[in-house]
Amino acid sequence: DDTVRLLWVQPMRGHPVHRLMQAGFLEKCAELEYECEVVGDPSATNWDVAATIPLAEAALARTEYDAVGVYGPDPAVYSYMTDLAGEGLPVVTWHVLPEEGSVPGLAAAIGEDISNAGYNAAMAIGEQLGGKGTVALTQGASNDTENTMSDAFRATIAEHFPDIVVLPTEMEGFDPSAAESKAVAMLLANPDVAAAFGTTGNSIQTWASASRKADRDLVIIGMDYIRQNLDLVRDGEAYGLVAQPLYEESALVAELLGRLAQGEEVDYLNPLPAPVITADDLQPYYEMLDRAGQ
Amino acid sequence: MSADYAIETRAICKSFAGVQALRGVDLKVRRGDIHALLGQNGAGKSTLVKIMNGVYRAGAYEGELLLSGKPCAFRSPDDARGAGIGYVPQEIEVLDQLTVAENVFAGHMGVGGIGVNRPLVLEKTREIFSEMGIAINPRAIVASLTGAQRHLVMIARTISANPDVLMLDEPTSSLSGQEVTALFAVLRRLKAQGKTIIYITHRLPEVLDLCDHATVLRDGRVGDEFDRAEFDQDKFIFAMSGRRLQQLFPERTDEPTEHKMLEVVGLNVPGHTGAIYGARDVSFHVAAGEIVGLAGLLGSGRSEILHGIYGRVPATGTIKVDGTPIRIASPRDARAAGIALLTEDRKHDGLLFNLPVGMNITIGNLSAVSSNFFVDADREMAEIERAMRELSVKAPSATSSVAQLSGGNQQKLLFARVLMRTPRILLLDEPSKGVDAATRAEIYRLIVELAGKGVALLIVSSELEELIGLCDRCLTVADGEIVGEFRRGEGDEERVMREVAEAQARNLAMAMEA
Amino acid sequence: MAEADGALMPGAQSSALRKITMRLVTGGEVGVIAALVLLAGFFWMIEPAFMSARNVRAILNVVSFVGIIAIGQTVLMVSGEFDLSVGSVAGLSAVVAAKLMTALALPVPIALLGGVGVGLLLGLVNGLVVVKLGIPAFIQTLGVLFVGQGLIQVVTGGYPVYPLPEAVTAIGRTNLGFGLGWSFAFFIMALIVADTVLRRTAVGRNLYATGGNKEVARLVGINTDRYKIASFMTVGALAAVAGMFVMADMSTATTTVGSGWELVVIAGVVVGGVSLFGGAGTVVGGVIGILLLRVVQSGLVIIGVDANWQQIAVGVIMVLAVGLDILRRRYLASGNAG
Amino acid sequence: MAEADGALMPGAQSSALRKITMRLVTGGEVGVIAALVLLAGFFWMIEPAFMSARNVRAILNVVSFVGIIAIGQTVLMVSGEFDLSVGSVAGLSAVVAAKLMTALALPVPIALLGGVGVGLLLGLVNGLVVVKLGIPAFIQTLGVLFVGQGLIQVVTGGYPVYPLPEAVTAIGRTNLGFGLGWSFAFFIMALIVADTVLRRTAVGRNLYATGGNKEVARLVGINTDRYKIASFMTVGALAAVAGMFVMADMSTATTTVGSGWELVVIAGVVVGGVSLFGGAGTVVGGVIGILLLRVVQSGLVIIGVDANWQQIAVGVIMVLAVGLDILRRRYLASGNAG
Ligand SMILES: Nc1ncnc2c1ncn2[C@@H]1O[C@H](COP(=O)(O)OP(=O)(O)OP(=O)(O)O)[C@@H](O)[C@H]1O
Ligand SMILES: Nc1ncnc2c1ncn2[C@@H]1O[C@H](COP(=O)(O)OP(=O)(O)OP(=O)(O)O)[C@@H](O)[C@H]1O
Ligand SMILES: [Mg+2]
Ligand SMILES: [Mg+2]
Repeated sequence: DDTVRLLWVQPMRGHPVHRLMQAGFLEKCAELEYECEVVGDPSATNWDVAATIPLAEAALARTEYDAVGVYGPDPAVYSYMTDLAGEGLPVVTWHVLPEEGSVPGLAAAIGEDISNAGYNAAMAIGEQLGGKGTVALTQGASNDTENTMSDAFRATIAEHFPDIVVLPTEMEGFDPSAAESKAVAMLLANPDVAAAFGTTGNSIQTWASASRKADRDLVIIGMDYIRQNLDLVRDGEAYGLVAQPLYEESALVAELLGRLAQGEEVDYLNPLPAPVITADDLQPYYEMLDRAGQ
Repeated sequence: MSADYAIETRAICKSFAGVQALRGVDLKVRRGDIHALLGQNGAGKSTLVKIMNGVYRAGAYEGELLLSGKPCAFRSPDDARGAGIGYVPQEIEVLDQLTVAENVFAGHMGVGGIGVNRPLVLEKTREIFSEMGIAINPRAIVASLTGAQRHLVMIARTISANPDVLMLDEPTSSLSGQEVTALFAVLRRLKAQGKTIIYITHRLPEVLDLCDHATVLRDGRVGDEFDRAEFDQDKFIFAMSGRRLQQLFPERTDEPTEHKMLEVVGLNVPGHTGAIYGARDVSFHVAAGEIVGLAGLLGSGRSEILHGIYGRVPATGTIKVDGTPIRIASPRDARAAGIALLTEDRKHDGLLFNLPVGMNITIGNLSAVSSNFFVDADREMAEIERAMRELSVKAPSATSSVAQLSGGNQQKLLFARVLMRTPRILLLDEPSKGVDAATRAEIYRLIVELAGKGVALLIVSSELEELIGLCDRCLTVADGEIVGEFRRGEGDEERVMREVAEAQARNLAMAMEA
Repeated sequence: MAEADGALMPGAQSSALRKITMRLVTGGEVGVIAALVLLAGFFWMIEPAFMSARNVRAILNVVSFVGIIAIGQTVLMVSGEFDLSVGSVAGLSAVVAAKLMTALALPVPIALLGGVGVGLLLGLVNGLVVVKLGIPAFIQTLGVLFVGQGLIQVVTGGYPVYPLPEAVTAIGRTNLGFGLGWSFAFFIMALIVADTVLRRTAVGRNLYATGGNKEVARLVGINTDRYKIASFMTVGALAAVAGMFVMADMSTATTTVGSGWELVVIAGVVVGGVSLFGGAGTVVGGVIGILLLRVVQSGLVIIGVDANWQQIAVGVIMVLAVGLDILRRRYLASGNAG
Repeated sequence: MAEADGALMPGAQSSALRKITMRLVTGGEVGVIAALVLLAGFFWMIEPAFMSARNVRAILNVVSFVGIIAIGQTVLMVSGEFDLSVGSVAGLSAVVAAKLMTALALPVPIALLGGVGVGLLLGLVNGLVVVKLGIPAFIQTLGVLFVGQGLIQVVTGGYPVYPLPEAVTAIGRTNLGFGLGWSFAFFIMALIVADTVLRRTAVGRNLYATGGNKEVARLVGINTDRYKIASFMTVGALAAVAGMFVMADMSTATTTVGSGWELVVIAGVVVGGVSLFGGAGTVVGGVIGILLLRVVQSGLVIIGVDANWQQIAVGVIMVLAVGLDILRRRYLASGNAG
């Protein structure tokens, strides 16, 4: 039969943001009537590639997949992508845009331009602060995506707003309440913090409640248009968020894999915009969530 | 000229948190002697021996230790072993998860090089066992042995290292006649080979029987010394306690009643892991105010019978208390029915090392000292102090750790525990284990007193004299069956042995037919 | 360790009555309290903001969550077992409660009771399996840890449950004074109750006996099985409560509530002098242990230690804190106890 | 018990073959082997692809990584301790080795030795602190877990070390037959060595004694401290090796190598019949335990169990496997052991 079968390989399968991506992928599959499967180490907190690969292999041993998407933000998976491509499977990655050729055999890469996201956030905050003040910066954990984004953020600030100080990066970790107390501690240790940027999905909530607990007015920018974050922006508890196109990029993965599976050509680089959205631009995103039934 | 002394201590002092255990002990042990070390509970015997074995490393005590006249300082038991010293601790210390053979050769399994030669180990174990007259399967797992069997394994372990100086801390406290005789034979043979032996015991007749010289410790000092010629039990006791002991076993004034307080009908107890026998179809009764003893060889199933009655192990059969049959599924039920059990092995299933002395007495009896859930600290303390006074427990304080108590004093704690809520039926497994002569007399007095109060007592003891001196009636147990019975004054060593032998012969014959 | 601790109590003195309880109560705590004071003082010196009402409040707030679980974990560990599933039980209870009040639109109190029910149930399962089947607590509770995480995904489909009814957010926002809310109030209450039970009641004493030597406890007539199962259920219920307080605090039930708590909680109570092998330790000690870890974490942030070095410092300080305590016991043991 | 059973093996007089069968019947591993066979059979029946070369290869490959650590963990646990830091030790060794060969451009062999050195060192530290200072292994090794994670960040600045010299990639890519590489070869070798040592040498027996009852071991003149420290170092070294094999396999040293292994490894070996309290268990058992967990994970994927239910199944099966083993022991214990 000629039904298209696609495999989606993603470590840390249980992480909320990853789950959002998986939804985008699977819904697109349904729409295009592809047979799609998601595999990966189930942990929501531990990034374990070694444990993920055998699960992908298991799926591949069972079903003849026409194309495979491998979640990209870690060079550790590159060699596996190459192996798969070596078997003649079309391989696509997302959420990172490795240089063409840097990963032998990789057919296409989809994702926002991460440093661009960092850039946008920096510009937004810089303007809000009027070019001076102190900014707190947090990551969920240390990984390629977040590192790149916060580096871009620093660089931009340094370049365009020399009078703005960016504090050393702190790690929020996975336990929200612990993250919150860390944020409070940062605010207290640095009375002049006027803005905060977090590169993880939880950052908005972390900083919003931290600024409430420490009652300090902050220009808060975080990641990801999950409903709660949108609400926080709507209610003015946060200034804005970087609309990582999680949903779209995942949908695009399904689309490109499908076309590759059917022998079509696709471009290697597929950058997506990652704008900073504020109270005024929320509507379309609410609609998208409604459509996704969230 | 101390060269003919195998081992010698000079002014040894040792103190523990608060307690001065040894206050300058000078001990001289002649080479080739079997040297008795006597003293009341807490006199310092074990401590002294532990020092001579590097258990308490050099520096942890003051004073000097000489081996064949040369000063020596042990940093660890290993050093002592290296110097040819062997040590059998007072408490049972074995490797439960390993086999008997591996226990006997623990630490030097590599008898044939670094690779383990199991056949060789098994063979050597069998040799030692046959010599010590022990009938235990070297391949059995130690966890499945009785207290006494474990003790024997521990002794064999020490002898297998073939030491020049052998120190035994109450090795016979849980052994019965047969094994004791066998052990003595071994010790005499070692002596004949010119080995030196330090022998600690509270069973004074053994001293008369075995030893050449005796040193009596008293409150951490050498109280007195005796040569074989001057040996005499009363002198020993006086040297130990400073008191003369009128008689060991008190007069039995009041006769037991006719009223059957405990009645056991057709009790069957499965043997534990690797057990040969538990108990089979055991029936007997104990009247209120009666003291009944269970005599028999080690491993014969006496403890099992007690455990069966007490609901410690699953058992079938009927148990009537005060005439009414009751279902005992767990020790809890037994306690509720007014039955109390004093267990055999204080370290394994007696003491709670995480609780202080006092709480070890009140645990399980808290309802007596608490009002609506809350433990009344004052009442508890009062109870504890009373109990400790009654049994003259020698302890730094009610709040010190039980680990700090001498063996005998630990035994007294357990006694205090079972007596706190005066039970109707009292099961005693080796009640005087490791208890000194003076206290022994107290305990016997206590037992008789309880009987006088109408308590029904069932006693297991590996010391036949104890049973004969104490009990109104004795039942002989062999292979988990009751094979004989005699009243006060009718029974003696031979009789019991004969009954046991006959029973075992019968069982063997039956086994043959089958 | 447990036995060692036991062996190392101050020797004979007057008023043994006071000390006999003291032994159990303060035994494990002096060391960790000292460590806590030392650390707090240190952070305060370097950065006065550390002692600012806000920071103290923030620390107390997060401690209240994990602290609630630590109380249960201590009780369980005293009885000789431990529970690795607390984190995912907390998470599961939170999302279940959230779903009950959103998807099924049940009244909030009912939904919350449902959450507690989940905790009790999993606690019961843990207890029965460990006690009756003799499966090691490590395996059983780790198993439930996995099962719980899986169920969280099943229940939520991977998305945080949001928005939640106003009432829940209200619970999270209530200020009972000094900016501390219900979670803290509950925490303190549970602390007092649990500590009193362990310290003053026969039940508590029997728990120590059970943890000290199960067989002995059984022989003196304690129903050790029931005690252990009850302890497991206590942990389960408290974990559930903690999870739901986190939910209320964030007015959302994220799927990551409680991730990583399995080790943090045990580490905390062990730092607080509770023995991994049962029979020793106190609730106050366990809770202070947790507090110490939290203090270290936010203290390091406040004095501006580089993020990478923070974790290193936490590890080192945790070990040092326990080391300090052990030295103290050694000192007591070496006869200076008087 | 596992060991005890093992020791019940008939003497050398009987043929090797008979010995092996005997061991299979009485040994501690039977239970878990049975469970393993059952599961594999089950998955195979439902989905023949389970036994396809590709899947088997993938499973063996990943098992070789964690399995190498499991060997060390088993040895350590037999000696009566355990190590939670293996995961971050593996990760740290990997990134250190990687940095040595990239940043410092040292020759690959030297760099790898450097990695092993890190493992040995941390093992030594764990050993000394636990044995000499008497700090519970749980706390010390958890501390090192944190410290290791922190150091990984410090060493790498948070970025994976990539690309690595060809030589490393080559190690990862070598095929020694059936698509299995050096990691697997090393794993098997280490397995045989460790198992022989534990079963057949005095050193091994002394380890069991040490773990079984430290006091007795001391009394019979075993230097328990040295044995424990050596075991800690073994685990450290093996963890390091595993970490570097993962690095070679992916020709990258990510900062996340080994995250979450701390519990997985212990869970695996406990499933394999190794006692958490020391003195019992065999290397073969421990390794099979790990294998079982991996088989379950792949098997569930291959028979197409819904993603969310996979983790739930893992938890349940893990508990069942141990339960099976316990029932078997009960049966043996109930006299039929002979
Ligand atoms: N670890 C310890 N800590 C504190 N005190 C101790 C310790 N060990 C022994 N003691 C004390 O030292 C004294 C001597 O104890 P030891 O065990 O040597 O007596 P013993 O002669 O062996 O008595 P027994 O005949 O009952 O075995 C006792 O008062 C005991 O309380
Ligand atoms: N704690 C135990 N663990 C395993 N098996 C036991 C235990 N106690 C007794 N047994 C088994 O029950 C049988 C009877 O032992 P028991 O202790 O009742 O005999 P005993 O007459 O009391 O001898 P002992 O003086 O050795 O206690 C023994 O063969 C032994 O195998
Ligand atoms: Mg003694
Ligand atoms: Mg007995």
